[in-house]
Amino acid sequence: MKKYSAYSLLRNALSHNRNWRTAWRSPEPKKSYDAIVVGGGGHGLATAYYLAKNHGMRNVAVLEKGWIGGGNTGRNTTIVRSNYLWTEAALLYEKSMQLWEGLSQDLNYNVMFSQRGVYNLGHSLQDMRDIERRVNANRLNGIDAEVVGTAELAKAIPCLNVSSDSRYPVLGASLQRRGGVARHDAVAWGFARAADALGVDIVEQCAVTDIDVRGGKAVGVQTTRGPIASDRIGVVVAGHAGVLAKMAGLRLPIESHPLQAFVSEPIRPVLDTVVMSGAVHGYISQSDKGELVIGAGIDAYNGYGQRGSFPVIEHALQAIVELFPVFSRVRMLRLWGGIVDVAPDACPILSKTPVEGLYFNCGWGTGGFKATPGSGWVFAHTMAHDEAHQLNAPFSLERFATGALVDEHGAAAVAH
Amino acid sequence: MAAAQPNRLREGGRIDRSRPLKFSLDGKAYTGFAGDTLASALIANGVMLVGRSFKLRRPRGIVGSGAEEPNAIMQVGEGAEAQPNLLATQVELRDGLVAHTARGWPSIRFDFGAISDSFGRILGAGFYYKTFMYPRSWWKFYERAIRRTTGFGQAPQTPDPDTYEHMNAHCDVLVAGGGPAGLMAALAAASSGARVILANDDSEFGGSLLSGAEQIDGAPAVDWVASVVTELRELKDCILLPRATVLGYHDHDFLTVAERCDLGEAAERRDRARPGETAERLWRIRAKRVILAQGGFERPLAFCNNDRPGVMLASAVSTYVHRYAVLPGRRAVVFTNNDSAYRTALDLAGAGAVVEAIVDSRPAGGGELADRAQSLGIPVLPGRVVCDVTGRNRVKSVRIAEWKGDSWENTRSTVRIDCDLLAVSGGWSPAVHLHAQAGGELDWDETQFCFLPGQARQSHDSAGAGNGRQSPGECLADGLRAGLEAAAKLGLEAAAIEAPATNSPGEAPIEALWRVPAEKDADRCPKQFIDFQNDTTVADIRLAVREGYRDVEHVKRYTALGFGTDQGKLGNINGMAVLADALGKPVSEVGTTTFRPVYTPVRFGAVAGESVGGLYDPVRKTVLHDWHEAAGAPMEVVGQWHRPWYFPRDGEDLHAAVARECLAVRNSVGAMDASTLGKIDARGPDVVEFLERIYTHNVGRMKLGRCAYGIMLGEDGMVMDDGVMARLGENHFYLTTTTGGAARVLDWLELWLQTEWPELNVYLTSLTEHYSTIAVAGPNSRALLEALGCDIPLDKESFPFLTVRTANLAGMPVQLFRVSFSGELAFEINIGSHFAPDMWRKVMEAGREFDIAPYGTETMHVLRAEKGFIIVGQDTDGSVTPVDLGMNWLLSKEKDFLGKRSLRRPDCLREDRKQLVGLLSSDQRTVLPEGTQLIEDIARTEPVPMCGHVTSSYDSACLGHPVALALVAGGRARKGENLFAALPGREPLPVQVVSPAFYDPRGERQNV
Amino acid sequence: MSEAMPESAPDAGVDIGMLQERGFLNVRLDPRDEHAVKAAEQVLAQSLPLAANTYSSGKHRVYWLGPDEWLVETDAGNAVALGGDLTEALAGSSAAVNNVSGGHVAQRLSGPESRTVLAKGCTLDLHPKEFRPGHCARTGLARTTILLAADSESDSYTIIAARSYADYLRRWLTHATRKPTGIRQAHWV
Amino acid sequence: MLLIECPWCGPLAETEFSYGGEAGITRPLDPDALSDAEWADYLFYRANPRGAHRELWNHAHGCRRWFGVERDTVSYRITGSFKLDLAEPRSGGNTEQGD
Repeated sequence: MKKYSAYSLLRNALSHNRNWRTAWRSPEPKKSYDAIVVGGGGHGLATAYYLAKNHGMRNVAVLEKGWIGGGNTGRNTTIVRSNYLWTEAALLYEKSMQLWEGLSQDLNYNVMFSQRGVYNLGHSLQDMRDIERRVNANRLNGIDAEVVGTAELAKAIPCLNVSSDSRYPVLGASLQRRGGVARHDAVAWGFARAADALGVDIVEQCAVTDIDVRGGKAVGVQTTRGPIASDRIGVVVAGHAGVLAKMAGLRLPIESHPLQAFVSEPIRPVLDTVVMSGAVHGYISQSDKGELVIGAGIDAYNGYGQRGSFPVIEHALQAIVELFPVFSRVRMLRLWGGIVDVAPDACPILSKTPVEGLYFNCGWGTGGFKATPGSGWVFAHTMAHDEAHQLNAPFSLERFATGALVDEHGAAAVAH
Repeated sequence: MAAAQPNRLREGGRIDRSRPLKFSLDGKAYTGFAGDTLASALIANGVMLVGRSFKLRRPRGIVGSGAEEPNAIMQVGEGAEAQPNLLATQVELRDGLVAHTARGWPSIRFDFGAISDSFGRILGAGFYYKTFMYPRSWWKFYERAIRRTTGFGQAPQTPDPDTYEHMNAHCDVLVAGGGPAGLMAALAAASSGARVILANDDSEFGGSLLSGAEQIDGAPAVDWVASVVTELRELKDCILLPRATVLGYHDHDFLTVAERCDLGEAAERRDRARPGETAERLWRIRAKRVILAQGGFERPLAFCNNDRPGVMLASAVSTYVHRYAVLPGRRAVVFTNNDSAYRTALDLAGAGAVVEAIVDSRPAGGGELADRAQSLGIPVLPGRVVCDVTGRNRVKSVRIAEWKGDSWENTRSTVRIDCDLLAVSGGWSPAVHLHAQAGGELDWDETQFCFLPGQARQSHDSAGAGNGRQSPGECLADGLRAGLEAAAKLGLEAAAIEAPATNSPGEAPIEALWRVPAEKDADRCPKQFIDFQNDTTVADIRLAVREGYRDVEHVKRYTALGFGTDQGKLGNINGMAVLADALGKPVSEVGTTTFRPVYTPVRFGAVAGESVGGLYDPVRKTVLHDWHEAAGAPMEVVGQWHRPWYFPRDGEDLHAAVARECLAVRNSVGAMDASTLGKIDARGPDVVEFLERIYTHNVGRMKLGRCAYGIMLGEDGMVMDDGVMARLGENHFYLTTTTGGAARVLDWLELWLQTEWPELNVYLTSLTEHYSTIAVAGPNSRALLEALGCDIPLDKESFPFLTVRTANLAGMPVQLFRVSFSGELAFEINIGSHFAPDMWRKVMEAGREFDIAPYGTETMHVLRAEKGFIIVGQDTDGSVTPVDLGMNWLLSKEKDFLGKRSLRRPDCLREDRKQLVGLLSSDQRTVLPEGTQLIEDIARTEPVPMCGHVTSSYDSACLGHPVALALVAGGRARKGENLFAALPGREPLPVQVVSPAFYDPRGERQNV
Repeated sequence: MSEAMPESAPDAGVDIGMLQERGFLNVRLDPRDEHAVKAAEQVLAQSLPLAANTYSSGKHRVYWLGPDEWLVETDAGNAVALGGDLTEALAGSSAAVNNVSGGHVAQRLSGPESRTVLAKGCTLDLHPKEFRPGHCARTGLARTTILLAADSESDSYTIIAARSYADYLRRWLTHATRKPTGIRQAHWV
Repeated sequence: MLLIECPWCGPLAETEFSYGGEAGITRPLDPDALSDAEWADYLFYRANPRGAHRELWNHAHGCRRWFGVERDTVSYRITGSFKLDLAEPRSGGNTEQGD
């Protein structure tokens, strides 16, 4: 891998940019690998990278049915934070956060991880109780977190409406200063380039059509580019996890839903942080290009269509205009949808399965992007050792039978 | 006036010369006419330089005349009424309009940022992924610098004074586009009796007919347009929407259309003294059939320095000449690979410009129009291309080279022609956006070199230029076909209409020309732009391919191709062809990027509609709301409800008011508006069986007239809701739910009743709105009710605790419940909501002798916390079982109920689950903040294990010390133990685990 | 029914009238139980509409709410007595009659733009071909649920809403009728 | 916004309805007889197919009835809706599709 730097830019400019190497090769798939990662999104590529880097497994293939980073990696609102309530989730996301903090340098690819802070707004007394509880838990878990009041909010985010006569007045917020955003495509490309440099084969346009299981053990996959043998197969395909599971005769407790997001036209910088509001269903940041990047709520129905219903978008914009009345005249440029795989407790599944040598990484719901490096890190460990790392041990499939859910979703769901 | 508008033609155009309009750009005053766009008025005034590109900050001019414009991005208006990022080509001129260019510092003409252009080679595609990484901590400084240069316009600083609205509509046929094909289709469908909506992007109907010299039925085409519009207006059930853009074609033939209501005459009329005019209306249309007739976009051509101001789309030049009577240049060169640009040459010549040459890449040149041009003495140069342009802020000359047609080899002999305008045409791309959004397939056409709409996936059809038709005659015929076919599919009898006659000349076919070769190869020659706004060049696309970004989506994301505000309308097809060439694949195999809504940008406000500000979400109010407000009670937001939080007297704060209210209830009497509780009437022969399955306790054992506290679980065993239920008859129950749970619980019950147990004969009726509930609590509550006049005895024996009675109270029919959420002797008065204000007033009057205190949600919370009563959603969080709450006594062993099985799962049987306990602060003073985490050990190395958290916490006036409820791991077995409350910024505070029942633990006071 | 003063802008082409306090009964029974249907109709002295989303007019209005649910709108003073009569008549059947007078507020929207105003917040197709006198529907209007009925006079609608939402709905309607849309002129009808 | 046909009230906008997930999940008659894994299967495991899906919708703003809909989870095309007391979906979808 030729290193990227200001110097390399200069040197290549002199040769009219004709000597840049490919970021990753386009190899023909081999007949067999030590490990196969199905799914070339951020999580899958990260898994392959850490298999090679941390566990010395270099004879690894990533099989991607389309183009890498084409799923939820390239369709999310790029928010990174680790301020989760339950210790199990918080430690997993915090691992990810720590990897984010050195990721550009580790990959030698600028993923533009920008720690501009993430605010989660509270609009009711109960919201504020929940915020206090979460912030206190975060601090005890060693995760930076603070509660901020409306005066501080008004100063930090001048365009935010903190007036007490709005329909759901902002009463305060939690703030994680280390949270922020990253450039989503770059994450996929950076991991791909770094994994490729360690010998990983990234095979695009290669759809897995079946998983070969013999005697309760995974032995390989059938693909649109022929059969490929391996006794370690990690499936990291987000919304399509259920479809892949079925190939191996498994079922998963996840459901796939459309999740939409949209951007505005580029405007001059006006919002230098990330603002989320669960109560009114909107989250927003401004990209380095000047676009306001806004996430909408999840569509209620099951769907694999990468499209959602328009009222969800309307609802999100009503919330955004409520929070930021000055954005009313800014224009929406483009909207899109992804497919999110949601587990009953809104927490991921990073687990071995009843099929030996077959591992699943799914169920990230709306929160997958921020977990990309951490997810790959623990999943690579799980695949390499055939045993969960302590960070992902709580996220096994067994929890659905024992009842030991990590209920991030329930913790905020019930009204009174 | 003409002197002030040097490029305005003496006559012609669809402008109103009797209505001159003043406007300004960057502070400089200009004049235009009604009917102008900002762009046409600027060109009339000789202003061509209007923008700076995003990355390289190159000077840019007006290129197009509509939605495809990449450069003329303006901040229009000032202050709260400013609107960022409007296209000058779409802004209708109005008097007093103030516009600013969006980029360039200190000015558009002298931009320090333009230095970027000198580093153009370093700033190739994806350069930022390769640098700004070291040292690690510097990214925030790099980013700050990057952000300083970013974006176009500015969001206003103050809230939007405009209002917006939604409009739901249904139609048989929605026609998108009011050009020749759209008008014809609408006429055909509407005449056949269909309910039609015709949405036209432009202020005027007619589309391309407004920009040309075509004749229809032997008269100017605009006459035909006028007559059709008149006819459509007179047809019943036909809605014409000018200035209305179809934004999105969503599932199930649902389309969104943005209608701009604040332009043109409406803008002139606008009267700020009477606000409320709708600025923009979002139509949400469900159509049975859709005809897409949005025309096509002309493509530019890729050659060196093709972005210089003065290089324009040929069709845009024609539009400016014909529609706006503006001449964009005096000495023009036309460069084309197809016949349509010949019309532009003729238009220019006809308007008095000198057309120096028509440069046609096709060796055989053009068709009939070429002959016409030659007969006017315009030099036609077939087999030649424009390979470079000179001039920085305006085209000065072009260089013309020979080209063999099928070869990328360039001859070195070039000719230079001076000019101030270069009109280019690289062919036409149908606007297939909506077709593709609807899931329709796209077929690459190797004769027209464009994507045509293929197989539809919803109920749509394409017509006209959007369907690959070229001449107005073909478009009219195609529109007629589409309109009649739509009518036929709807089962309507087709109207007898024919397409009018036109005079279209014969055309020679287009030949592909995706990139003009230069002397050096694409990586070394001056920049050949594909996406003007984002500075994506041919070299960038080729670099992306070399670096392995080969998929069209990767190339788009790596080079920013098509990410501009025009969403690739101008450059995408050219970019894909350049990519195809770099990959050595046909364009059809490269495919397109995904077409996504919205078709053109739309204001957030319009999408939000009227549901903003005070109408953002319904505020639900009880019938006593006005009384509470008059009493000065601040409101607590509880879901959609506004509930009185506390009732301050004489400057009391929350703490003082609540202390007083609590003591009033404990010592005398208080009254609360509990109307927001959910109330359900449940009856039917199987109601007992039904409720047994829902609630955890033995419902069947309840005696007539008895009340009971009940909880219901989700199937996961977690507490879902709670409330008091009463048995009113053998097969008749009255259920109450939490305020927030009212709707959810009724839905939950109906779900089970309808989907799982349809054999159970039970009717559920919500009485939440019918009944208001007044809770009267305190030792004097009985005396108060007696004072009000009650027709039934209220003593303990006749009306014991946890029973219900029908009564007449204060002359009004009520249901009286002897239930208590405060632990005091208490009654809940259920009364028809229309009588409730009267009853409340009487309670307050009669209560005066007991110094009654109205109390709010806060006091209610304190009173119940003193008793250790939970609030679902505050003391529970969706991961709490009834066992955790110490409610085993409520769980029937004799029957199954929803969620019961889950309680047996291993995790639910753990001894160390978090359980409800009470907490006392060791200092007897500190009110633990709700949400405080509890720890066992103060040696703090993170992560510190947490063993619980505080769910409710209040200062108790009647106990004289704070009380708290908490969920603590294995808490019930730890009573008496000390834990620590981890208080941020303070030493951990020791707290003692106690029983949650702080006050009257034996429950004697409520049972008197 | 007497109506209050219209509150919308005078040129808005639509009037909002608050209807006086009305009596409402919610009736549940199995429409396959002919005896029950007949008994109810006898008490009401008019038909219990069995066709979905229609109402019968007579001394009262009887709205279809669902396949086994109706809403009887009657004079305010009559609700208790009528409810009692119905309960008595249906005693032998599986049925439920609940007085819900306290829970409902009725308003009337009339004028040439009334349909347009409703269309701002309601997704039903209100074209007179589809929704005409005798038709009713429980439906969403501006984030609330209402019962909407087309009155016998053209361009006139009855809106029955839950009481706690009435204030919000009134504000929404006042906002929606603040200015004419002009869509009428474009042959909306 | 989907167009969903209520078997009683006809085709209406999606916003009139609420979604209830996969249809035909039957509550076990004797939950006590089930192993934890079997109970978890009933609680949490759904077919989540990529393609034809039978699902529950409730006409929440209207007649308040729950009913079934057969919908493709990729194209979102609806091929029929049915009352829950009928075994098979009614023929004829609410959306006329394609040509």
